[in-house]
Amino acid sequence: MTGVLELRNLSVALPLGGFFSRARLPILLDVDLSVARGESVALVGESGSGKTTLARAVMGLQHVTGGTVAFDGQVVEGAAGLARLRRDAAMMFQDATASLSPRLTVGYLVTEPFRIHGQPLPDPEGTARDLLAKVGLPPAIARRYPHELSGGQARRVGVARALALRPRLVIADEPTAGLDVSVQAEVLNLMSDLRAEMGLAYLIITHNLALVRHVADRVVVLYLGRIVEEGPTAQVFAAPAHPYTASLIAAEPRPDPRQRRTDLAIRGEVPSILRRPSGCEFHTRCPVARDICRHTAPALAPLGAGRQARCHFADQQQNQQGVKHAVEHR
Amino acid sequence: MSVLSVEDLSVSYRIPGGRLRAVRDVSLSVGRGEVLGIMGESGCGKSTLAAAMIGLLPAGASVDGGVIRLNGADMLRLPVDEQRRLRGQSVAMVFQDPMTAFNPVLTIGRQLADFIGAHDAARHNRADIAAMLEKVGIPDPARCLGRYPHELSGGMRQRVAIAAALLMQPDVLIADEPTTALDVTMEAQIIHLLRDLRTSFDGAIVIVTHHLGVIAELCDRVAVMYAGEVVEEAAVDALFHDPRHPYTRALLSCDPAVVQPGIGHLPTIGGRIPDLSALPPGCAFAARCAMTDATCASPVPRHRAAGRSVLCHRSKA
Amino acid sequence: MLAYAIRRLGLSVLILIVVMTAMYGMVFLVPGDPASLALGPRATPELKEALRERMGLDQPILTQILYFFGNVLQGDLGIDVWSKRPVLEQILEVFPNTLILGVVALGWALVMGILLGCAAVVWRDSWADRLLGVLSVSVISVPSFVVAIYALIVFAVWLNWLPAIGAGEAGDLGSQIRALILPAFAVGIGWVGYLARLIRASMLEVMEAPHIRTARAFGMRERDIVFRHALRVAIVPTISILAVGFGSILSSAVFVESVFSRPGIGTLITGAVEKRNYPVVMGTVLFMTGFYLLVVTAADLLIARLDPRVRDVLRG
Amino acid sequence: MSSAADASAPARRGIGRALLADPMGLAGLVLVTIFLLMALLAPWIAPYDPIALDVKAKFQPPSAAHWAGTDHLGRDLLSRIIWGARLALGIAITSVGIAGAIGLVLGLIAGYGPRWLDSILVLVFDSMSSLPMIFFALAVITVLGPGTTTLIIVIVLVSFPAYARLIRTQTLALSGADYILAEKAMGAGTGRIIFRHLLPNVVGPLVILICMDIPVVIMLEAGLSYLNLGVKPPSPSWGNILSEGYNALRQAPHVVIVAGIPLVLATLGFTFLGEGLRDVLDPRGAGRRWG
Repeated sequence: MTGVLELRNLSVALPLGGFFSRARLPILLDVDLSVARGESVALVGESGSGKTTLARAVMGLQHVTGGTVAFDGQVVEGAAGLARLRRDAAMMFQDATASLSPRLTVGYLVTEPFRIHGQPLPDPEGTARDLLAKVGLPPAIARRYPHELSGGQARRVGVARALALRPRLVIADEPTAGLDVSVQAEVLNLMSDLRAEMGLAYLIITHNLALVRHVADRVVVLYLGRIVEEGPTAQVFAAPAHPYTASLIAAEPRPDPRQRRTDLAIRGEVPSILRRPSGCEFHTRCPVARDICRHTAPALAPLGAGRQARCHFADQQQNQQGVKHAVEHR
Repeated sequence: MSVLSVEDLSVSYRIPGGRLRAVRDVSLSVGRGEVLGIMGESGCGKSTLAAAMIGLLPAGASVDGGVIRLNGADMLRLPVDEQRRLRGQSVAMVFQDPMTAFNPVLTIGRQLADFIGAHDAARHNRADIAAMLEKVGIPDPARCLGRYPHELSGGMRQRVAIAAALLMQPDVLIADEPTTALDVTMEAQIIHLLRDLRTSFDGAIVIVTHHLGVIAELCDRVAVMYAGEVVEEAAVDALFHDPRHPYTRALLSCDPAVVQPGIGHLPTIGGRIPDLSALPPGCAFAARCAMTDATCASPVPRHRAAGRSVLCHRSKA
Repeated sequence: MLAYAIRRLGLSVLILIVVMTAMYGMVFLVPGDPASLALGPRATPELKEALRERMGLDQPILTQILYFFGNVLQGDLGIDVWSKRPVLEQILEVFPNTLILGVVALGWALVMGILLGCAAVVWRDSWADRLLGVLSVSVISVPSFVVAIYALIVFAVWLNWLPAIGAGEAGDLGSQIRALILPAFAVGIGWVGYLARLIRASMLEVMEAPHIRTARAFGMRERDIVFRHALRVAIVPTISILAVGFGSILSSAVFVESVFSRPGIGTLITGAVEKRNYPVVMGTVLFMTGFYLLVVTAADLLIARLDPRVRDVLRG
Repeated sequence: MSSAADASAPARRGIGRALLADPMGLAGLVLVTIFLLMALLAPWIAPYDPIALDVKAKFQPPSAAHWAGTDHLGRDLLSRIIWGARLALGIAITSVGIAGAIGLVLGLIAGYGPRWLDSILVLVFDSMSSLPMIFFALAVITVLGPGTTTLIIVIVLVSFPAYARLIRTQTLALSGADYILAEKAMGAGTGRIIFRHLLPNVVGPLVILICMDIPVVIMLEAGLSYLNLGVKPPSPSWGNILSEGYNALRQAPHVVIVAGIPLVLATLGFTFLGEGLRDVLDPRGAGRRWG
């Protein structure tokens, strides 16, 4: 089975500055990830995990230092490959307002994909109206400029533009960042409607776990640029195999005063990527770290049922319970 | 006995061609040892209310009426210099963005010393400051004092901000979106820290946020704001498990965190908040409310019952 | 820090070399050789040949450039073709006059500019603020040599309060100061307005920053906020502009020196340009560029000292 | 293509009106218009030939026949000033126009092109602007000899690095902006990104800078002419009039006084206009600036 998007050993490293220095700072390390047709995958991580870099690397906005990106079974290569990818896959940016060119009207902006890819556009006004209607915006919005839109409206324009050429994959970077709860629900509903209607695949990048539970079939957890856990959403949430995933889930404040946590889910901070910890990179914050974790790096190991985790003790069912216990009730 | 109380406070902003009524007839109070949450979506007036409580309304905003009492004294009618003296000493604030809340060219130690020095140069004691930093979980307090803000992480800076606010042992601590700019694991730590503080801090705490989870984790009592008004006020358990105002109910039901996964569509609230410079008569939520009827266009009564108030025609407290 | 200073100076030297090479190259790119241009059309071929040899023009261009730089490294900026005096000697003779003029002009502009800028912040949005605003913009745009001429007519010719020309008697400090007043006024006036604007703008920007709100929330006095917290942040951009601006102070000085017939770098170089005295022009340009780069580098280092963020970026 | 979808023109409605509402901008606009008219209509409105001698009528103070008096050769000063406007604005506009075009192209190349090219161009811009302007100008004049063409070359050389730097900085800042990334992610080509998305957002600041530079350039032209290193006499450059008047300062101060006025007003006019334009085009910082 080939997915609509297949990443193989994708690595990104940034030059460390300095005119003559060749040193590079690894941001993403050997990421393998696939998104099947019509599937919705969530990429989860805190700031500094490399999740936004991954999105940009997929769209060719970030120089890749290793590995491949394949779209629709074909490795993306050269200008033609990139153009095809950018036609059949679309991206929604975290800051929706800032991602709209400020001196152009919404009407122009939503029809721009047609112009870019030389697609026929006999009736730009009508097309703009249809696209806006699809995302629930009135036609009058077409004459507005980006700075005249509210956050929710800008988000919808972003969706309209992403869908203009009926893509097969949409990469959404924090699709609800900065939106109020009520507006957030509207955008998520819109995204799921469109997915059902057009058979879209989503790669949703977010730190919001509540959102993941609702929109993703599968979840991939990143820590310091490496995948630490991957699996079907329901299973991962029910029984996280990696202590980091468990910590993230436990850290999310619950909107129920009867379920207050009396303990601290996770201590310490994400280490700087300039000073990666030895061994398992999570050991500095891990509640169940042992000696082996400090000097031996675990590999991403399959756990069956489409699940993988990068932890020495992930496959020990007993231990998994132990992790969960340690995190929840210390 | 309440430490801080707000009575019938109204605040508006001057805008071209009129006034934007950001806070309307708000009455709230908070007592020692109590944590009050002020919850609402953007544009509901919660940040303006918080700014008014500490006497730092932005340019263009003015108090149209009402009283803010701090330990019984009417803050708004105090001379400017007296007001200033209360800030930091009696009422302290923690801001949303820890990245920009500190002066970039001065060390943490120098800034904290300046804050204390504004009130009482004698208490200007490095050891006390370090002790407070230690208390909020800063690993190497003495070293931290010599550092510049950009050398600390966001979580650390927010800890420093909390330490700074507590240094003068104020009667009220106001935290405006204290965790919004932080990652989940940092957010959990700050929530934990704030909750831990309740054991050693005997003042009142006011948490202003849009995040339902933060409210549920931290607060004793909650005021829900909509379009500048407090539409419902209740004890936290009652509010989350027995919400009475239609807006509160709608808001709670929209949060993806409470909705069971796999139900398909998330509930939403249709429509937008009304234009605050041209408010309709009657209920401001009527246009978006599922239970609206003809009475909603007339001035809304506030129903009160034990520990609870609801601003609605159709629901009782 | 030291590594940064060395890197910064290295770049300046590199720029200086690029500049000098380009200028040297330019002399040879234009039609007509420098010797005949300098001597005019009526010069005899023998005379031209003699001058060419003296200027080293008979050598290949690369040799000339290397030779030139070699001499510069030894502190030799060449010999004036006309007076046969070393160029450096002439420059050092008049440079103090220009330096004093520049420093005094900048000094009074700085004092007035900061005062007016802070005054405008304090009286923000009042009529005084507006008036200061219009005045600052006006004085920025008025050419310094026009100010110089008007000042000369009023104070030297009509009122006869101050000398019209020269730099004062050698050894007589009083006369030197009197001769300095009008030129320093003319050179500095534009900068008063410029600095007032700059200080006002950056102070207002800083005063809106969240960390100022924090300081207010902790009950700091407004006076302490302005002078202990805001000014430290606002002064940083001012320093870099001030250093770059020193170049335009020098430009004004060239014109103003000419108006007041004040011996200085300006009168030296304009005289040399008229006579196409290449060694003097090249030497002066090199000297002044080097001096200017020194000032800019010093300012950058100062900024790095004042702003810990810059310091860290540079260290990283 | 008048459809809403094609309304790609920026939101420029009311720039003119906003400028008129600002007293400083209005004053600038009026002054600049007057000087532009003087420059354009010089042959028709100048009462006398600006270079016609009348030695008998030399150094006449202002009178009904000669509103601004005459100079040491009996030439009518008003006519010389009007023709001087033509010279000053002609040189200023031509040279900053050329410099602006060069700066725009080089700045876009440096800001959007490959890194190595950027490094080279930045070194060039930095070297050129690291020279104190006047010394660089004098060096070029030494090489090329004084004259109008030299003057234009000098002004172009001293101004374009600043323009190019501005455009480069803007382009660089914008090329990391989300909307440019969004365009790239949609597959927009380099041409479309530069011309449709970058250019409209970078020219505004350039126009302002150029407008603010015109007074500097007018001053430079007048100053160099004053030093006899600019426009050659008998052309009626304001600088030449000043220089000739300076030689007879005690005898006939009216020459210098009169010749200074247009210089002051023209520089004021363009600066005010530039200030006004900046506040209108970039309203974010307007409250912080004076105006």
